[in-house]
Amino acid sequence: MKIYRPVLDVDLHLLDRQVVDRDGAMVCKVDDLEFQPNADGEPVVTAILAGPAALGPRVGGALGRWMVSVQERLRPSDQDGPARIAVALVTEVGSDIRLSARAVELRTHQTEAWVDQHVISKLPGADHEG
Amino acid sequence: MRASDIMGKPVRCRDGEAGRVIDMRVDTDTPPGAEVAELRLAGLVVSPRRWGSTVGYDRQDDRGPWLIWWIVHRLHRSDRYVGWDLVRSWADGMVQVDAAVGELPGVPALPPRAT
Amino acid sequence: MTPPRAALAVAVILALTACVGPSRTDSDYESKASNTVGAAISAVQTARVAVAAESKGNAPATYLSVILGESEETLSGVQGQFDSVQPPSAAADRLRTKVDDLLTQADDVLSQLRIAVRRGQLAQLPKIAAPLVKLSRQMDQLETATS
Amino acid sequence: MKKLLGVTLGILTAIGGFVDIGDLVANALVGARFGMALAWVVLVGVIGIMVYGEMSARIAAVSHRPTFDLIRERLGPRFALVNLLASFLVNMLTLTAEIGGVALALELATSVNYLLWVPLVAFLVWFVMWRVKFGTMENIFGLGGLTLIAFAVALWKLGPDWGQLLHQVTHPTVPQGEGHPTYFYYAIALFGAAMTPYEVFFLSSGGVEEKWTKKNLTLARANSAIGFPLGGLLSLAIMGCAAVVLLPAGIEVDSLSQVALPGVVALGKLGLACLIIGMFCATFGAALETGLSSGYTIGQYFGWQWGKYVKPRQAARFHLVLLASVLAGAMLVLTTADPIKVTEYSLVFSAVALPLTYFPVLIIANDPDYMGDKTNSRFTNVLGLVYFGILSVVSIAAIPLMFVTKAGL
Repeated sequence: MKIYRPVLDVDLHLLDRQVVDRDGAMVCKVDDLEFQPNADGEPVVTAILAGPAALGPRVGGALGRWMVSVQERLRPSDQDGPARIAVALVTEVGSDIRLSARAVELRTHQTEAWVDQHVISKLPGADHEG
Repeated sequence: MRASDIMGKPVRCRDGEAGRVIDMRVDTDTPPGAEVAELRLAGLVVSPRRWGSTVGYDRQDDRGPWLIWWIVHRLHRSDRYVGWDLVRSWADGMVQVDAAVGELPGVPALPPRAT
Repeated sequence: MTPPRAALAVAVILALTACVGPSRTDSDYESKASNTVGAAISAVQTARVAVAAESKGNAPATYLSVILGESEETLSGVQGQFDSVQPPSAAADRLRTKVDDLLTQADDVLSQLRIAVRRGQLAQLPKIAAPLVKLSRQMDQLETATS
Repeated sequence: MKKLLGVTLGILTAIGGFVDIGDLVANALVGARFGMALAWVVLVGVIGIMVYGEMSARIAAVSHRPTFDLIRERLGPRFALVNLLASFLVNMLTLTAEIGGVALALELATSVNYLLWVPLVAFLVWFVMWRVKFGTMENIFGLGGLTLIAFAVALWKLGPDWGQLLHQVTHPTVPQGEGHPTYFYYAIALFGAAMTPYEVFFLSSGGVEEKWTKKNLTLARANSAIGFPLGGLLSLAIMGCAAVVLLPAGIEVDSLSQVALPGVVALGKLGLACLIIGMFCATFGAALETGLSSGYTIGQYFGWQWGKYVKPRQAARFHLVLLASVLAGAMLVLTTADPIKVTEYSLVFSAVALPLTYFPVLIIANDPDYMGDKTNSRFTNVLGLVYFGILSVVSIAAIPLMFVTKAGL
């Protein structure tokens, strides 16, 4: 993982940064971060959290709660909470955050896929290079 | 624990409030034995003021436009750094710190980005 | 940053509510009359300049019919707005008749112009537009008198 | 040679792209009411858009991150969301005005009521955003907008007393019958027309769309450094025409046909043809830019895949927003709300929203994390800061002035 800095400030260097997949396709923003204790009990960043369920609490207020509840309503029953991107997938922390995975393989891609499948792909020329 | 469980939360020291958490500093080194780097929570940046922190001028060396840099610095000159080892708990939207406000050091400047 | 959103709401309201409201005093009524006449002058002059351009063979009929139609709309629009204001006194009543009289004449001419253009009788336009010279002069006087 | 061609093309598009319905209406309206007494505002506005246009272009070229992407990073999710809502609403208002403008231009050409054109216009705008390549799109409408040079020709043909015009520019005075509040209200509208926020969203996102790198920087700078001032001259020509023909006649501009009237008087049928083509291309191009901007801002806030450089299916949510915005814009025009009035309001609210857009740009342009060694020079920072001051004053003054003057009545 390329980081370029001995220390990072989460709000300055991680939160709200653009996450990009290995081919440069845009994945999501770092809406929140998940910490879990390591062997010595120190909190360590274990995952990037994305989607309304992660962003809502940070936006706060009625709008934030609404975001969360919408996600709660729309998410498939087998999924709970926000989408997780394990920190192991991160290859670089720069002006954007690069992953070793491809966007389509991640849970963050669900909404995009849904809109594509139900609206965009139905329109003529949706595969045409813009 | 999520970053948002700590960010923006009030920080209660033995002798009262030190402000709110405006940022969380993590070490990025690879610990002995491990083969990949880990982002280990090292401490919290605490400020009585929130404005201007996301701009990032408060922890950076001189940076233009000078006027904005100066204003942000004055707003944040009483910011404090709380080593994670001093944090007793972060339950119910409040960070309990095992120290007095006066004992807390200033915020160490961010080392510049290596290329 | 609620201002922009609040402002947007305000704008919509401003846009919907007509700019001519009720008026209590004569001077208030006069200034409304003056605004009305000013707008009417603008419409009449637009028509005159357009017709003048045409007579030099400069303006295509499609354009003329648009610009003349718009001038007519503007004029009848401001007249309607002005008439909806309650005149506060006898003096105001006299002013009202003066303004209305002028605007009605002008409106009539503009309608004739529009009709002629859409019938393709471009040659007639200068003749039809002739009265506008006198009318706009009278309007100018009325505007200066009321403002 | 090819490079030279590239530069010229870029400049030409910048000129044509500079003018939109806002500039057409504001400049003609102001010229007809105040003569050249507000010309200085155009100058101030052009310098401003040059300064911030250069910054956002540089940011896009060096860090490959467009403006709204960074607005969220620097303002945090909450404030950035408020910013997004405000910017999006203003942008919607502008999009509506542009669609109305295109329809009005078509009405001038055909004398078929503009409302009947709206559905077709909306479809075309969407179709171009859906199908046409970014570069092609830019060039066609930018170059088409160039025919607005007819305004400059018209002014020259009208043979005004240049000395007197210049005197109005250099010794601005509020004409009698006009109050100072009205004067400054229209100053703000003009300023809003020159520095409309969507120009920055579009410029920076466009840089990413066209995969700019440090190499393109000189080109980008040349385009804005030469293109914007010439675009400003075009605006002044529009103002001048109105000042020479409409002001003496006592005509107040409340329709696009009146904006074109001086051109008709001076150049006749050919002039009108050029103006109509110019107005069509300028407003259509701007409709595309505002339409895309609505997708750019939302997509960049949420981190979606956005842009025309990928297949629509790969940026599904982005294209959904484009579709929805154009539909909404068309609906708003079809409410028969006068497009010219909508334009005037869109200008004032652009002015209100200015600092929201430009502050983050100024900050990021100084951040070595993104810019490496390409951060702002001291000179740029001084200018940028001065302009940020101006923007803030304008933003605060806009709404009160709107009330005091009953929106310029």
